[in-house]
Amino acid sequence: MIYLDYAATTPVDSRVAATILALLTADGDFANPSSNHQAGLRSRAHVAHAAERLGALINAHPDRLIWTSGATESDNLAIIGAARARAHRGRHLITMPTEHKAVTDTFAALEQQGFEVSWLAPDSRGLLEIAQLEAAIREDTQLVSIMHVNNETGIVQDIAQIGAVCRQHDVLYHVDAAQSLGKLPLDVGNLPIDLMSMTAHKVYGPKGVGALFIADRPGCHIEPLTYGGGQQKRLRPGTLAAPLIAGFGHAAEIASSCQADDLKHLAELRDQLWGGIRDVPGVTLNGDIDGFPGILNVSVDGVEGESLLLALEPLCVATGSACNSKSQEPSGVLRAMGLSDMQAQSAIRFSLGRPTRGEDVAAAVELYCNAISRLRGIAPEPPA
Amino acid sequence: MIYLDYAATTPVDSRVAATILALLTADGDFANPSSNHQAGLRSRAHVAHAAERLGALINAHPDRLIWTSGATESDNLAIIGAARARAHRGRHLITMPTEHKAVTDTFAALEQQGFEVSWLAPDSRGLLEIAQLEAAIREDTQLVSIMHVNNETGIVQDIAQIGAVCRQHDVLYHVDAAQSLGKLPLDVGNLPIDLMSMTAHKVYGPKGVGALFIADRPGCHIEPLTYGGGQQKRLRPGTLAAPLIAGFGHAAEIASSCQADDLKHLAELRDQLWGGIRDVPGVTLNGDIDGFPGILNVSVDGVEGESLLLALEPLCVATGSACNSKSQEPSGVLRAMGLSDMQAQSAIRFSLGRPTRGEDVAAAVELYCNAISRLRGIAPEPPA
Amino acid sequence: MTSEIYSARVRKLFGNPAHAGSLAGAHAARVDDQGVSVQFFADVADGRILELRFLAWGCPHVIAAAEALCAQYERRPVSELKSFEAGQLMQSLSVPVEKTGRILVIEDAARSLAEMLGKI
Amino acid sequence: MTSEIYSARVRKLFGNPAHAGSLAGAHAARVDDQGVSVQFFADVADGRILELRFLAWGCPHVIAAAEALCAQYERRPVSELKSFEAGQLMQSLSVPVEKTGRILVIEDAARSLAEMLGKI
Ligand SMILES: Cc1ncc(COP(=O)(O)O)c(C=O)c1O
Ligand SMILES: Cc1ncc(COP(=O)(O)O)c(C=O)c1O
Repeated sequence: MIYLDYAATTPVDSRVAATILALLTADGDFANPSSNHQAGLRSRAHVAHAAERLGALINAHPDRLIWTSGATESDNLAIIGAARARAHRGRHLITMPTEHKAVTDTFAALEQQGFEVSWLAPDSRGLLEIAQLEAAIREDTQLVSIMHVNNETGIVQDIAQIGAVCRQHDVLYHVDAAQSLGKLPLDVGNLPIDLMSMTAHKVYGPKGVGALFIADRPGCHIEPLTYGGGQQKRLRPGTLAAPLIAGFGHAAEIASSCQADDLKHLAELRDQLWGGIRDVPGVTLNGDIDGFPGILNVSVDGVEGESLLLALEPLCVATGSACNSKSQEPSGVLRAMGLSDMQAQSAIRFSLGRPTRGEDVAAAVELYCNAISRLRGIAPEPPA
Repeated sequence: MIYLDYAATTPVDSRVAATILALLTADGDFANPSSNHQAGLRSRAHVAHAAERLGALINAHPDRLIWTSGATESDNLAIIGAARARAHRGRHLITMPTEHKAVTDTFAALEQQGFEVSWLAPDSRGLLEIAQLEAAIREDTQLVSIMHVNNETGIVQDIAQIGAVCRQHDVLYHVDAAQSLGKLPLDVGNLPIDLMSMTAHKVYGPKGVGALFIADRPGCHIEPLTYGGGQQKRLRPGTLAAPLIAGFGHAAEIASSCQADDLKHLAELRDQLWGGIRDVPGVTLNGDIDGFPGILNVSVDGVEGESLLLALEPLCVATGSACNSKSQEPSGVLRAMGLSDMQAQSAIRFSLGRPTRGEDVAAAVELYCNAISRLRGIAPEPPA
Repeated sequence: MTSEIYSARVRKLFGNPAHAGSLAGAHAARVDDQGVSVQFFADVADGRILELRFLAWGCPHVIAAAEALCAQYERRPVSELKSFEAGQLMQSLSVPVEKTGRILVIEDAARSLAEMLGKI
Repeated sequence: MTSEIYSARVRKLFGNPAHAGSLAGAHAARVDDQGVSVQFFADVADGRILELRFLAWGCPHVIAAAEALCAQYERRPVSELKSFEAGQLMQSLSVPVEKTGRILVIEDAARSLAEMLGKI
């Protein structure tokens, strides 16, 4: 098996796994972090330490972090929470069709609930043109949600510029940073970001834990989606999953220390991969070669995507986004970028990670080229 | 440290920890269960296996289980989800003030959103009188939420009888089973339960994962609280935390096999504990000695609760519910049962678990008796 | 949640489609529909199919089904191909229902080939 | 989220309140308020406090504060106790602000004792 699907999820770093394990069993600090006895205090200290570590990675005060179950929940909490908290001021919201489903489906739900959403079209690389955003902002606009690194193509939005426009107009800016946390520099102390969604499992932490950063600014409030025991300033109740949170914190710290090396490593591998397949006739790059180097999305003429995926075995890669790859529909992200159904449908997302080696990429290149020639060999002439 | 706070959380069984660990790192099945490649399929198989195991514990079809982040989320999803899904039929709901905060706070939020809630008062043991429920159900009643085992006192509601009344009136019945899952028999195949909340961390599974059972009956539908990648029939999106889910499944299976032994063990320990402290002057039992034997809640005259908790160190027990013990207010559950603030305030919840031994209980008895005499020794005469 | 998308048989047929290819100068029938293209080629003698080949553009189930069909009807009388029905194939390959339309494209192509061959 | 509720000093004073107890025949002052009861006892000679004891019903911060106060003012002139202020004690024991009311009960009791002693 050759795993090149790090954008879908990453394995937990073995050091992080050790951190988690130490908080699970009876011989570790397993207590409920809300308990007021010594054991509870020890758990609480692990949670506090994790908040410091994650805060350090993004230059946020630890108090500004809310723990969630993942980026899907963070996106929902940020978007629905902010929309509802500011509904008395206005009900207009802005996003793009190239966002992750956790964002697009949430905005679609808000449209059913009396909010109005402007869906800004990307250019052919998937990028937002700032002038478009400026034109879309209205008196009653309350929230803009535009991600950092796109999970399908790896393109990188200019969050600094987008945020600056939002600040100018007193509009909240939410960033889905699920794919960029720990991979690209992200300094919320200096960036004009109000809300930012994060998840541990894309950055060598555990699945089942995420976080939402909420800036300490006037007007930057959200309403909770769930109610209960009063944890986390009543914004997100439920027993804190201290082992997962500690694991997230540790993963964040590791990311802090090796982000630059990781980026260099990924860029080399990405160049090797693209170099190996770019000359296959009919292959095109979706997105931008200057995007985040951990993701390379390519379409190929005359080959059916699902068969391509199977023919690529034992290579593990994705068609469309991992999160909706059960559906057979061609990716909405790629269609929004102007690809035909046919092109979108043949798209393969290769995503590279810290453990990926040159041999893995070489094997992937060979498997990809072979699969294409095999499938082309058994396909009829294209219909007229 | 003597840990008698198993109702707040339990340590993860070491076999369960091994199951979790095996799915975390690069040498295990770490992939995203939504991915359509071989690695994803293997993850998916672990999730499916876990659903079978949890389903077997409660006699539910695995398809009827929705994975969540814990019982707080399950309670919210069930209550808000059902209330909204049935709002067109009516907006009257029924619960009790003795429920967990994840239930009471959720109903309180629904009251703000145009629903009407009847809060049924318990008797002095904390139990619901069925006649009261029958009297409270109206034409427009849509949902009743009454828990199985109370997290503060251990009293056990008659869920079969409550459910039967609900069925008679075509009202949905939600049960918060966070404290009873795997501890008392729970057969949703034969009980009149429509929605049931569960959590792993009270039954030697990991924190950060829970489940909601949804019966396969006409009219038993809920609306989602969050939106995204289409996982779990769109009722609860987000990358499935396969390691936690597998851990929950394993914990459920272990519970199936040792439930009877556990109960016997707990009953013996509870009798030892109550036998050791019942003769301390001024000690009273809150709840019912026939309740779930894992929980014993006692008040004591003339002693301040917070000081009692500290004086009990190194004994780890709870005042009030673990989930809201940060606040200094006396427990709402005990007040609803008719206790004075003073009595509620001195309440200590001892909760016993599978790893508890007779020595632990003996030590707890000694610590409790000593702490009381010490604190009484330094207290002035009660004010006139 | 079932954990396998493709049955072992589909994997085998897809991985080794012995009947993929065209036959020069043979009879051929093609259908393009449902985002799928299937073309069958047959060499016939004395009302018997001597060789049966296919070309296909589609998902693994489509390719596996085309291969299964060729393997089954080669060296059989043309009349048998005429009564081919997709239902049995769908079952033996465990094709998910939502792909029924695609397998019907194969039925279409097979039948029009059989009709053509019947007229010879 | 701070991980400690009680400072090390509070733990020490609460765990070993050497001045807890009453003094038979001594001067005493008691205040009940804010759900807290505090009673101080003092033996005095020549304007000096010889022995200072307390009884208290309250949370650990209350007990620790009463103990700290007794330890501080024993063997000191009564006049010093008169000018006792809770603020400094709250700080040195890291009492959370929401408990200010309870510590003011101690201030009350100490002052009324000092007043009583001043009149001797
Ligand atoms: C950009 C983006 N947002 C949100 C998510 C959802 O994150 P999670 O799986 O933690 O719910 C993902 C990954 O699936 C993602 O790539
Ligand atoms: C009865 C009851 N319901 C709900 C919960 C909340 O569960 P969780 O901690 O999994 O969110 C708890 C425990 O805290 C509980 O005891």
